[in-house]
Order: sequence, then C-alpha cells, then structure tokens
Amino acid sequence: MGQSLSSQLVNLLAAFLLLIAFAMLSQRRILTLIRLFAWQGAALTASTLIVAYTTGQVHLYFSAALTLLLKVLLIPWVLHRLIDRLQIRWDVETLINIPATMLIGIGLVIFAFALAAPISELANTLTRATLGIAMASVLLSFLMMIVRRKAVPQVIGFLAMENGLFFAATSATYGMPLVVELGVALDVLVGTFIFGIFFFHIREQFDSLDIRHMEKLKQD
Amino acid sequence: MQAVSSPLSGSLIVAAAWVAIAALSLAPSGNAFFARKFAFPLGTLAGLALTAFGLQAIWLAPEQMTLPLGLPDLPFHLRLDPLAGYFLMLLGAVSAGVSIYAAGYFRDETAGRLALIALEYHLFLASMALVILADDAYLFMVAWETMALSSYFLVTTDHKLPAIRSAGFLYLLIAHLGAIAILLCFGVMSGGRGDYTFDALRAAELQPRWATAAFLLAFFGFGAKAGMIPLHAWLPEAHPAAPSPVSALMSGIMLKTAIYGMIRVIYDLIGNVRWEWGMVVLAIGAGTTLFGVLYALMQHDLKRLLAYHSVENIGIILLGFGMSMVFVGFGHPAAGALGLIAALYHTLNHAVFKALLFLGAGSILHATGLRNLNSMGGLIHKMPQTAFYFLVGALAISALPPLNGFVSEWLTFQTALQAPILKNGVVRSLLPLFAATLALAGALTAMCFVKVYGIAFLGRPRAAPTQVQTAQEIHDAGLMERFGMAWLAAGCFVLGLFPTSFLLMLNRVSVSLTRQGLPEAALESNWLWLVPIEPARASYSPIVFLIVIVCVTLLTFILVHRYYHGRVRFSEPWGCGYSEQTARTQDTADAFGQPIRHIFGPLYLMQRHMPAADDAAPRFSLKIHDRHWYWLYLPIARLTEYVSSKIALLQQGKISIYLLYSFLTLIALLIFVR
Amino acid sequence: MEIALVLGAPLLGGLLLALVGHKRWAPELNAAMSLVTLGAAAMLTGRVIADGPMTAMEEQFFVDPFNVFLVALTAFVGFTTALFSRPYMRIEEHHGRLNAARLRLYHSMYQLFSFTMMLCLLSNNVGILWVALEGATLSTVLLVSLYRTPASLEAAWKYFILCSVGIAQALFGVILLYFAAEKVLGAGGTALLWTHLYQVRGQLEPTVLSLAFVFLLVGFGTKVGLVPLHNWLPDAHAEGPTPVSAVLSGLLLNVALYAVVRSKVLVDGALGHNFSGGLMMGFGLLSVVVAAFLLSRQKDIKRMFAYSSIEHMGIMTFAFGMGGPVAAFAGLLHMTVHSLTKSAIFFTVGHATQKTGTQNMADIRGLIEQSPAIGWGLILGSLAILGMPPFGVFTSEFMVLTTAMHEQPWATPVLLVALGVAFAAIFGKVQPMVFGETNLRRLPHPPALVPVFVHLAIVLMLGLYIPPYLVDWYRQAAALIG
Amino acid sequence: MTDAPGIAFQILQSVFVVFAAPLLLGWANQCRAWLQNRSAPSILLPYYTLAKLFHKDAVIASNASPLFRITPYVLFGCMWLAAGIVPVLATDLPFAPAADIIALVGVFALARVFSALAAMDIGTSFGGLGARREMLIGFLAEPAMLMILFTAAFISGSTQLNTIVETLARREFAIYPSLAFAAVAFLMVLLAENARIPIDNPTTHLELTMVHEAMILEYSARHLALIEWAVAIKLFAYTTIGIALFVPWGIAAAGDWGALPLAFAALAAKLALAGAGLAFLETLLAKLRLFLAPEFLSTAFLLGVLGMLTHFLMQG
Repeated sequence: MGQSLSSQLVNLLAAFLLLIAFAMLSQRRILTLIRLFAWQGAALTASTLIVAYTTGQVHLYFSAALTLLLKVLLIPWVLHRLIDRLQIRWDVETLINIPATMLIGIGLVIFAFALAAPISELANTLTRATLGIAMASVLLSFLMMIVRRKAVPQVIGFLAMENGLFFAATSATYGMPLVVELGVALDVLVGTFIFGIFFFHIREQFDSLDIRHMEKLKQD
Repeated sequence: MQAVSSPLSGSLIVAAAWVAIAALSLAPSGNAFFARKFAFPLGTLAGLALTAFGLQAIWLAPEQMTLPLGLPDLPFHLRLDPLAGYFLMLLGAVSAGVSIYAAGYFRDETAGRLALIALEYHLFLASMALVILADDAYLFMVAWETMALSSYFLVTTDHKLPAIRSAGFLYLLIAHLGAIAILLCFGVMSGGRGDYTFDALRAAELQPRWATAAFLLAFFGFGAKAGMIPLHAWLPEAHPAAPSPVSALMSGIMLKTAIYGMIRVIYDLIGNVRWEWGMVVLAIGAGTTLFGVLYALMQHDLKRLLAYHSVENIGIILLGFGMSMVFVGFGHPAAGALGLIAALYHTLNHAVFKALLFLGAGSILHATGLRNLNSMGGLIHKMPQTAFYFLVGALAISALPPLNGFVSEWLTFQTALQAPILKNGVVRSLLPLFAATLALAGALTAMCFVKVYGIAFLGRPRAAPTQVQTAQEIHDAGLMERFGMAWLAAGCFVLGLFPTSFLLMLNRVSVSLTRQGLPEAALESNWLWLVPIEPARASYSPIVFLIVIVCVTLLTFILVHRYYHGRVRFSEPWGCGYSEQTARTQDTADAFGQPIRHIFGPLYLMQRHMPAADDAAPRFSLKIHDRHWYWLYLPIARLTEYVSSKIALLQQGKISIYLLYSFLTLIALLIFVR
Repeated sequence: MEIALVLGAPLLGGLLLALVGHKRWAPELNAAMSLVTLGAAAMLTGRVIADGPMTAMEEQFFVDPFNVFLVALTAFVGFTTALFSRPYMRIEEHHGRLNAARLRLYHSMYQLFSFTMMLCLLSNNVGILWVALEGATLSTVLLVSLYRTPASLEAAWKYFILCSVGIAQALFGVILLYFAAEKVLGAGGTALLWTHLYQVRGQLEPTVLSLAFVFLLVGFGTKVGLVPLHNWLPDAHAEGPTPVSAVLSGLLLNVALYAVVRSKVLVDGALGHNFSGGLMMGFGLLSVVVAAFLLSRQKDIKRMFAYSSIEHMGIMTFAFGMGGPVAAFAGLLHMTVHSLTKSAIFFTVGHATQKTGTQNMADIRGLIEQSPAIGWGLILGSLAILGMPPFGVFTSEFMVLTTAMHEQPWATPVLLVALGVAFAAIFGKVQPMVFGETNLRRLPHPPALVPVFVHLAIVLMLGLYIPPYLVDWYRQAAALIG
Repeated sequence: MTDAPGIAFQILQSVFVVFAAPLLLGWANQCRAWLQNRSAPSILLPYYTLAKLFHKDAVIASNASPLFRITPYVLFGCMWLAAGIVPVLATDLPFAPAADIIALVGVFALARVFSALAAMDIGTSFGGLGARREMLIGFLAEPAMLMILFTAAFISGSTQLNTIVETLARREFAIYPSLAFAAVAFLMVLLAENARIPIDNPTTHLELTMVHEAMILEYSARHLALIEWAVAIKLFAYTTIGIALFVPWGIAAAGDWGALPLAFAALAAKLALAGAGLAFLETLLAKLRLFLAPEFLSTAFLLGVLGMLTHFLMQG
C-alpha cells in the first residue's frame, strides 16, 4: 500500500468519521445511536490499522486492537445491556431542533477546518488534513452533549468525543506513547463503568434518565 | 540594659510584653487567675513605660530597626520618630488609665470571658503600638488589621445580643474596606517600583495626579477608621457595644491611630501637600463635626452619645489638620505647623477626656445597669467621685477653660485667624467659616454635656425602682476604677494647664515632619504663657486663669461668709410653688434635644409617635435615623445585591447550559488565538 | 525510592481498604496510610531540597522544588483530613447517613484519590498527568454521590460530565503538544516528558502551542474551577461528604492549577511573550469577581466556601498569569495557605453541620457558645480566608496585589472591590453562625479539631514569619515557573 | 507687664467693675421706667436688693448637691475674671494676656454651663426647662459672638483685646464697614446673652417665656444675691467689650494715672448712653417667641460673617 493510497484511505475514513458524527447529531433513536458509535469505533480502528501498517509503528497495532476491543465491542455491548436493563428505548429528545443543530454543526466544521489549516501545513504525516476533521468531530460531539436531554446520549456524546481525540492522536501524530494510550483507555473503561453505575443510581432516585430532573442545584 | 535604653527597643519590648500578657491570659488556670489578678495591672505598667519611651523619643533623632519577621523581601521595619513617639505616649498614657480601670471593672467576669477579654484587650494594645512603630507597608497593614480584628472580638464580647452582632459586622466590614483603600494607597505611592518600605515611599516623587489619588485613598481609608462622615456609620454602633474600658480604648486611642496614619501618609510619605487636599479635609471635617454633635444631642443612650461625640471630635481634629494642609499648600509652613499642632493636641486631649467619659459611663453601667439617660438621675448622690471625674471630662470636652479641650480648640481658632496671610480670596474667607462651625460645635457640645450631666448625675432618679437595681445597690466605682478615672482626669488638668510644654513637644514633631515649626517668638515665651505666634497676637495662660478664678471665687466665698452669716435651711424644692413635682416632671434626654430637633429638623430622619388627646396611657416615642443609611449604605448594598442577582442568573442548574458555557469559552478562545 | 513509596502507599492503601474498608479500624488504617505517604513525602522533600531536581524510572517521574512542594502539601493535608474524617465518618455512620459498604468505598477511594494526585504531580509525562487527573475525577465522583441523595447524585453527575468533557479538551491539547514536540524531539517516549519539553521549549511551533494552550487551559481550567467553567464545583463541594470537600478544595484544585502552570511555562517559552499569562489573568480576574458576587447569595455553608475556593483559585491563576518571581512566589504561598485554611474551614464546617443537622446557614447559630473550638475555628478560619492579617492568606494577597499594582495597575481596583464584596458576604454569613444563642446537639464522637488549629497556626505563622528554608524552597519553585 | 502700677490698675479696675456693675443695671431700669412712662425706681435699687438678699437665710432644697451650692460662687468668679480682663479703664493690664477674646467667650460659656447644671440639680420641671433654653440661646449666640470678635481680630491682627483696643483707639479715624456689621450683630448678641428683651424678659416669671429666671428659681438669699450680682457684672462686661471694640476712644494705658480721670469720664458717658440705649431698645421691641430666637441669633451670626467677609473684600 503506497503512501498516497493509504493517505487517501485515511482521508476517506476521516470523512466517514465526520459523517457519523453528523449522523449522531441528528439521530433520534438511542439504539441507532449506539450502533453509530460502534461504527465510529470501527472506522477509528481501520484508520489506526492503516496508519500502523503504513508507518510500521508497532504500538499502533496495539492501539488499534484496544480500540476495537473497547469501542467497537465492549462499550457498545455494555450500553446495549444497560438500556436493556433500564428499558430505555424511547426516542431521543433534543433541546434545539435537529435542522438548527445541523446548521450549527456545519458552522463548527468550517471553523475547525479554518483553525486546523495552518497547523496542517506543518504536519509531515501522511494524513495532514485529518487534524481538522478530528477537531471538527470533537466539537460536534461536544455540541451533541449540549443539545441532548437524556443521560445516555450525553454519555455517548462523550465517548464519541473520545473517539475524535483518538483519531487526532493517531492521524496527526502516529499515536501517543503506548503507556499514555493504555492509561487513556483505562480511564475510558472505568469511566464507562462509572457511567453505568450512575445510570442505575439516577434511575433509582428519579425514575428516569432525563437530566431535566437534575436541575435542582442552582442559584436563586 | 542597652536594649531598654533605646526608646525604640523599649517600645518594642512593651508591645511584646502586651502580647505576652495576652498569651498568658489564655493559660488555663483556676478561674483565670492570671487574667483576673495580674493581666491588667501589668498592662498598666507597660503602658506607663511606653509613655516614658514615647516622651523620650520625641526629643531624639528618628531611630530605625529591622526585625527578621514578615515577608522575605520585606522584613518588618520599625521606626520611631517624634510623631510616632508622640502617639506612643498617647497610647501609653491613656491605656494606663484604662487598664487600671479595667483591672477593677472586669473583676467579676466569668473565667472564660475574662481570659478572652484579657487576651483580646492586650493584643489590641500591642497592635496599636505596632501600627505606630511600623515603617513598612506590610507590617503596617498587619498591625492595622490585627487591631481591627482584636477590637472586633472585643466589641462582640456580648455577642448574644443581635444589635451587638450587627454592630460588630458593620465595624469590621467598614474597617476592612478602609484597609483595602489604604493598601491601594500604598500601591499608588510606591508608583510601580515595588518597594514598600516607608523610606522608599517617602523618597518617591509622585506626579500630582497620582499624589492626589494617593491622598484621596489615604483619606478614605483612614477616615473610615476615624469615623468621619459618611463612613462613620459603624462608630455609634460599635463603640457602645463594647465593654466600657474597650469603648474607651477604641474612642480614645484607636481612632487616633487613624489620625496618626493620615498624618504619617499625607505629610510624611506623600509629601508636597496641596491646598486643595486641605479644602477637602476641611469640608469633610466641618461636616463631621456638625453631624457628630447634632446626632449626639439626639441620643439618650449614654455610650452612643459619647460615640457620636467621638465623631464630632474627629471632625475637629480634621479641621485643624485641614487648615494646616491649606497653609502648607500655599507655602506658609509656620501657620501650617500651628494647625498641625492644634490637630495633634486635640488628638491627645480627646483621647484623655473621651476615655475618661467612657470610663465614667462604664461605672454608671456597672452600678445601675443603665445606659439609657432617660432612666437615670441623681447619681451624684450615690457616686460622688465618679460624678466629679465625669464633670471634669464633661467640662473638658465642652471646651471650657481652663481644661484641656479648650486649649486645642483655641489653637485651632488661632490657626484659622491666620487666614489673612493667604492670597487666595475664597480660601481666605472660608477658613474663618470653618472656624465658625467649630464654635458652633463647641457650644452644642456644651449643651449636650449639660444634658448628660444634668440628667444622669443631677436631678432625681427617673426610673421606677423595678427598672434599676434597688437604690442601696448603687455604689460608687471601686478603687481601681476610681484610680483610672483620676489618672485621666488629672490628664485633663495637666494638658489644660501646662500646654506650653506640650506645645514644645509638638513643635518638635512638626519640625520633624515638615521641617518647619512655630516662629521663634512663640517658643521663647515661658511656661506660663501659651503663645502660638507672638505675644501681641494672642496668648493664653491657663494657670493664671485658674489661679485668678479660684482666688476670686474663694475670695467671694470668704467675704460672703465673713461679712454675712452662713445660715442654711433645707426644705422641699420650691418649683414655683407647684405641688405636683415628681421625678417624671423633669426633663428627659429626648426633651432636652427638642429645640435642636426643631431647628435642625431637616437633618434628621425622625420617627415620632405622639400620644393622642384621649390616650389612656400616653407614651411619646422617638427614633432618629441616620440619613446616610438611606442615600449611601443601603443603595450600595442594593447595588451589590442587584449585580449578584444578575450574575446568579448564570447558574441555572442546567447541565446543557453549563456545557454550553465551556463550549462557548473554547470557541471564543480559539477565535481569539486565531 | 521515596517516589515509589509516595505513590505506592496510597495505592496499596486503596487496594487494602477496598477489601477491609468497612471494618471498625478502617479509619485508623486510612490515617496510617496517609501518614506513611506524608513520611515518604517528607523524605522526598528533604532529598530534593538537598540534592536538587531528580528523575526516576527512565525519566517517567521527576521531582523539582515546584512539584515536591505540592507533594508535601498534598500529603500533609491528606493526612490531616484523614485524621478529621475518622470521627467525622463515624458520626455520619452513627447518624445513619452511611453504611459499612459505603464506608469501604469511601476509604478506598480516598486513598486512590491521593494516589492519582500524587501521580499527577510526580509524573514527568504529560499524558500520564492527564490520565491521573482524569483518574482523580473518577475516584472522587463516587465520593460526591456517596450519600445517594437526589442532590448528591445530581452534583456528582454534573461533576462527572463537566469535568470529563473539560478534561477531554485537555487531551486534545496534549495531543497538539505532542504534535509540536514530536517535530523537535522525535516520536516516542521523550516527546511528552516535561523535562525534555522544557529544554526545547524555545523551538516548539508557536501556532500549535498557542492552540494547545487554549485546549489545555479550558481542560485543566475546568478542574481548577475557573469561571465560566466552574459550574460543577459548588455542587460537588456542597453535596459530597465534608472530608471530600476539604480535599477537593484544598488539593485537587491545586493539582489542576499545577497542570495549567506547567503548560504555561512551556507555552511562554515557545511564544516568547506572555500570551498565556494574559489568558490566565483574564480568567483569574473573572473568577474572582464572579465568585465574590455570588458569595452573598449562598444559603448552603459548604457551597459558599466552594465559591470562596473559586475566588481564591482565581487569585492564584491571576498571580501565576502575571508571572515574575514575586507573583509566582505569592501564587505558591497562596496555594499553601489556601489549602491549609480552606481545609481547616471545611473541618469545622463539617462538625458544625453535624451538630445542627443542616448545611443551611440560616439554621446554624451560636456555635461558639456550645462548642467554642468549632466556633473559634470557623470564625478565625473565615477571617483568615478573607485575607485578614495576621494570617498568611493576607501575606500572599498582599504580594499579589502589590505586584499587580505595578504590573497590571488596571486589575488592582477590580481585585480589591471583589475582595471587599467577598468579605462582606462571607463574614456576614459566618458571624451569625458563630455568635448568638444556640441549641445544638452533642456529637456521638468527640470531633477532631486538632487539625483545624494546627492548620490555622501554620497559616498564622506564615503571616508573620516565613522560615528561610521555606522561602528558599518557594524561590526555587518560583524560578522554575518564572 | 507685671509692674506695680499695672497691678494697681488691675486691682482698681476689678474692684471698680464689681461695684459699678449694679449701677449700670439700675440706670438701665430707671431709663426704661421713664421711657415706659412709669415712675422710676432708684438707680441704687440693685444695691438694696443685693443687701437684702445677703441678709436673708438661705433655703436650699434638701436634695441639692454640692454643685448647686458652689455654682453661685463660680458664676461670680467667672464674671469677675471677665471684668478683670476687658480693658474697661485702661489697656495693658497685667492679667489681660491670660485670656484673649476667645478665652473670654470661654469664660462666659463656663459660667453658662455651671448655671445650667445647677438649674437641673434640684430636679424640678422649671430647672430643666430653663437650662435647656439657656443652652439653646448659648449655642446660637456663641458662634455669632466669635464671628464678631474675629472681625475685630482680623482688623487688628490679634485676638488680644488689648491689642485690638490699642489698634482701634490709637489709629486715625476711619470707617470700617465691617465693624458696622459687627456692631449690629454684637448688639443682638448682647441682648440675647444678657437675658434681655426680645429674647428673654428679666422681669417675668411666666413659665412659657422665662429662661434665665427659670434656672435660678431654687436659689435664695446670698446665693441668689451672688447670681444677680454676677448677672449685673456680665451686662457690664458685655457693654464694656462693646465699647472696647467699637468706641474705644479715651481709654488710658495701665499705669498712666494722668489719663485716668479722662478715661473715667469717657467710660461714664459711654455707659450712660449704652444703658439708655438698652432701655430704649427694650421698650421698642417685643419679646419674641422662643422659637424665633434662633432666627434672631442666626441673623446676628450672619451679620458677623458678613462683617468678616466685608473686611476681606475691602482689604482686597
């Protein structure tokens, strides 16, 4: 696989990643959301693998494996189990209507690209344009967290943001040192479990995972 | 002994001794043994020693010292110059009287309270000494705020009363705001060089704009502590709230540290005084003077009344100080020196007589449990000695010759009469007007103390026996208390009768500050005659005055008794022949102020309840509110409240909104970076 | 060696207590482990002060005066808080707010939290620092919701979401930093090590670093509690158990600020001008002002002191942003005195709320009457935190303000107004709680008040006298920060 | 300053003033009676009254304090001191430097405070009422008086009455508009301070109007005599202050025995005029309501200020 081909592939995957981020932003159904999240993980794994293969960085294979394990398999599975146990299948409600969100999202993408452009010039990696996409998907996930009203989509948004970050790490820098990646992965894993615990606690206390119930602590 | 021989180290040892007494007072022992038996007498001795060191320092060259404490770049600097020496003397002498009084006054406190009082009391004294000794901004601020803090805890000794709590709060708040202004003032003075020793501040040449800013900040900051309007609000609340010896310390000494600070900063550190500053000081001083006395006349709580008089006297000090600044600003340092001397002399005088009056009020409170004048009466029969000392204080504060209050007011008048040497026509004609406010205030003070003395000590007891401890229980002050009062009363006489020696001291202070003192003619006159400028222009001899008046009075007495008989019959009061003369027909404190309320009506915010014609139980009640609350304090409080209510809208509890804040912050910063 | 002990003791403690944390003697074990940490930290400090900075384990850990200072502080406050939490948690159990299982969670997480903070401070690797900071969030989030009340769940949820999102931004910053460093240091391990980054900071790409700093500031700043990223902080402080509030305020915020300051040093080196300082001063000032005005609106005592923490973090951020040896010195000193004072306040607040059974300030009255030690501790602590001399908080504020007067004259009046407003607010609330009439209940266990007065005594001493070796140490640290 | 003739002059003047003072009062009363078409009492009536009072037994309320009993002596002493300071017959008296005009005002204030305190001592309703009214008038009159004195002090550059009188008496005749204002103000203050119409009426004992009399209701016999005498000296002292400030011509220097007869003659003439003028004014004016007193006195104060400002304006 030549440099250009792999860089085209990575770019393609990057575009895919961004597309999924948009899809998540507009998605109303929670199950689909989880599925999209898994797909995003898959794209991330693929791109990591490509970069690893092209550059011959061994630790990136580990990284890819970790991503696959964690973000494609384990976390979606946990989330599935959770919503099964908690019986939440209803449609996702948003605070702002979806077209408006999409418009803002597009604005964010443009902004991220503009921001990343001068930095991308500096990159000597094969995937220079991807930094902008990574940043855009981080921001889109952020936006998603803002507009969602339920706890579970918020968490998915957070995890998607983590995906964007991972993508930035692999595509822009050929991955962080392994020990860091492991640490980050551990944090994500523990975080997910704690989220899970929380869902139960919240559910127990409020009979719902709607975060509107959690607006009691405020200034008056 | 080498260490003690230097006034600076001596003063420092005194301060350390006070701290040590404070620490020992806390030592757990049966019934606070140390605090009860030794703390206050030892504190008195320390005070006397400090008086001696202060007096000594007035005549010596400035002395400096650095302690290995404080900030790494700014260790504690100490300096004792004549100005500091003068104030140390004030602190030592007045506190000696108050401490010995306190030794008796606090005798019957419970152990816990006594230990705390002794701790805070002596820390308070030590911090005041350090304020005066400080020679860098950091030590000054530390001592200054420690002073505020220790006195705050003293004020809130009886914290179970809500009024005392709110008084304490207000006190510490305004003190702290003042301290913030002072800190900012030091910052302005340092002019960005970052050296905060007073030596460096003294050396700094400020642009006029910045010098004016520094002056305003200092004036605000110290004025808040001194209790000038409109920052006085805490004073009439806090001073009465404290136990009486503490009130005496606060009114007598603590307010004076503010005057000290003002003089130190404006004359010594900023330098190059401008006459416009003087006009500001004069305007505020005149307002403070009149406000203080007019509100004092409205009070029926004795300690509150005295507190308002402290406001007034601060105004008088400011008048002298302001005139001094005007003269110095216009380039008449000799006249300026006279004003400064007048202000400083009044500072000492007020310290002495106000402490005396507060102690007297404390004795009344102890004996009768009363602070309300409307319930007092006839105490001169039960506590004749206290009555005598209080009379001395009352005459002194009313600026009556030959006591001390008169001398300093006289000097202030003399300063005002220097006005013709000024070139500026407006200022020249304004100065005597400021003197007129002083005259008015003096006369009103006399009225007020006729009221106080006449109602508290003279006449017949007003309160029903149930309100007071039964008549037998009312006793004169104890030995220690009387000793303290006698010391201060003697001070009133000494300061009133021998002003010339103090004039020389103050001249030295003035020379050390402004390099200019009184004219030669003034200094050459002998101890008998107080001559501020030259004998032909003005002179006053309290000794001759006293001797003549005593001789004449005695002569009259002897002549009358020699040539006529001394027969006396006693009977019921005549009272124009009216038969129904009960104690309730006497004037009350409120009634006494009635003409003033009538004349100065618009000044007061009155809440009056008049009995109707057919009231079965007619009651008259009157509440006077301070207008400053309504145009200054409450609006500021409301503004703060409003701003914070708007800021609180940021926090609505919605996590999405919070995330949005983070998001927007991020975006905004990213745009900013681009 | 000492490093291993400093890190190992709390980690081991966390694991042990996960097993036995519900036993009767668990609080003592907790305190003992903290004591071991403290001892190790003291040894480490002694060594660093004597021998200068050092690294360990293939440069993965390093110690210099700056972080060893925080290590010592963290270990000390961690230990005193463990002492305080001994009776405190027992009383909570006695009052039926907690059960044995939760206590086990608490003790275990307390140690793990210490571990993450120590890791964060000692790690030479920016990435590990990030991981540890995220770990600190994860270990405390369950502590915040320990009582499982609706309010505590809500607080913990907000804490978790806001901090995780915030810290994710920091990760992006780290990636950008790595991206820039990689060009100079080459891919691999060394490009994320502070020591190496510090050496080559002049060669790093300025555009990337300024971008990285924005992400790092927003990320770590969320944990510092900078306005407007602070919204999790009051909730988390108010709803968690008081020892947790004490360590959050006293330690975690410091650690987060430590991360910000480290980043600033790099970015300043790369940019050659005070870009990051400007941002920090802006955030610091905003935090001070907003927090000061919000103080007066608080009804919950812990919440109020949480805002006070925001205010003080603002002051420190401002000081570090201003830069220069004096301001940095002041910032470090302020970290110290704030940690000590604020944790002391939380100790007294904890017992006060236990006595009254409420955190509502309107219902707490007359502490000084019933339990003089708590009352005095609270009012002296409050006055100290408000910057009243002779307490040490004033010392550092004095240095910050006087430096600001010639570095940033415009900011000084703003700071002073905010300090005045804060004074009125806090003091106005504390005084009625301390003074006045009272009817409080007795506590089933004697409260631990020695830590309160030890802290206050140290703060008082720092207000009057800073020992030369401490000055020396701070100066070395300040020189590193610049 | 303290030479023998000076001291002789001082003693002479002091004794003279004390014994001449009731005469002025008698003269004024006589004039007033004439003006009001009444048959006049003897000019010596005040002396008879004093003699009568001194011979009576004193009656004192049983709850009187020592303050009550020493007050008459203090009052008398104060007034005597004042009379010794004012240059009545001669300037350069040896006691004069002991007190300048400000101290003089202080002496009057001291006397006022003592009389007010004594009034409140017995605890009758009238005493308090009188004291309150007296202090009210006092606080209004005192600043006005100071303003007047300041005007004179500015002209002569001194607050020593001596110097003022010498400056004014020895100078070439000139019209000082400022002094004109001051003179009118002084007259008003004099009326108020000496409890004359329109502020007070020395002959009334109506509770609605009396001020000074209300304060001394409880006094009798020798105490009352001393007070009445002191009142007479006060009037005399005020009149002579007025003379010294506004028409000082003819005064002798201390020790100058030759100038003394002329000084006596000039003083007698001036006092006779002043007494007659006082009686004339009291006949012409009606007693003011008590609450118009502040208006009256603030007018005096303003005139004093105006005089002072005029001085500064004219002087340029």
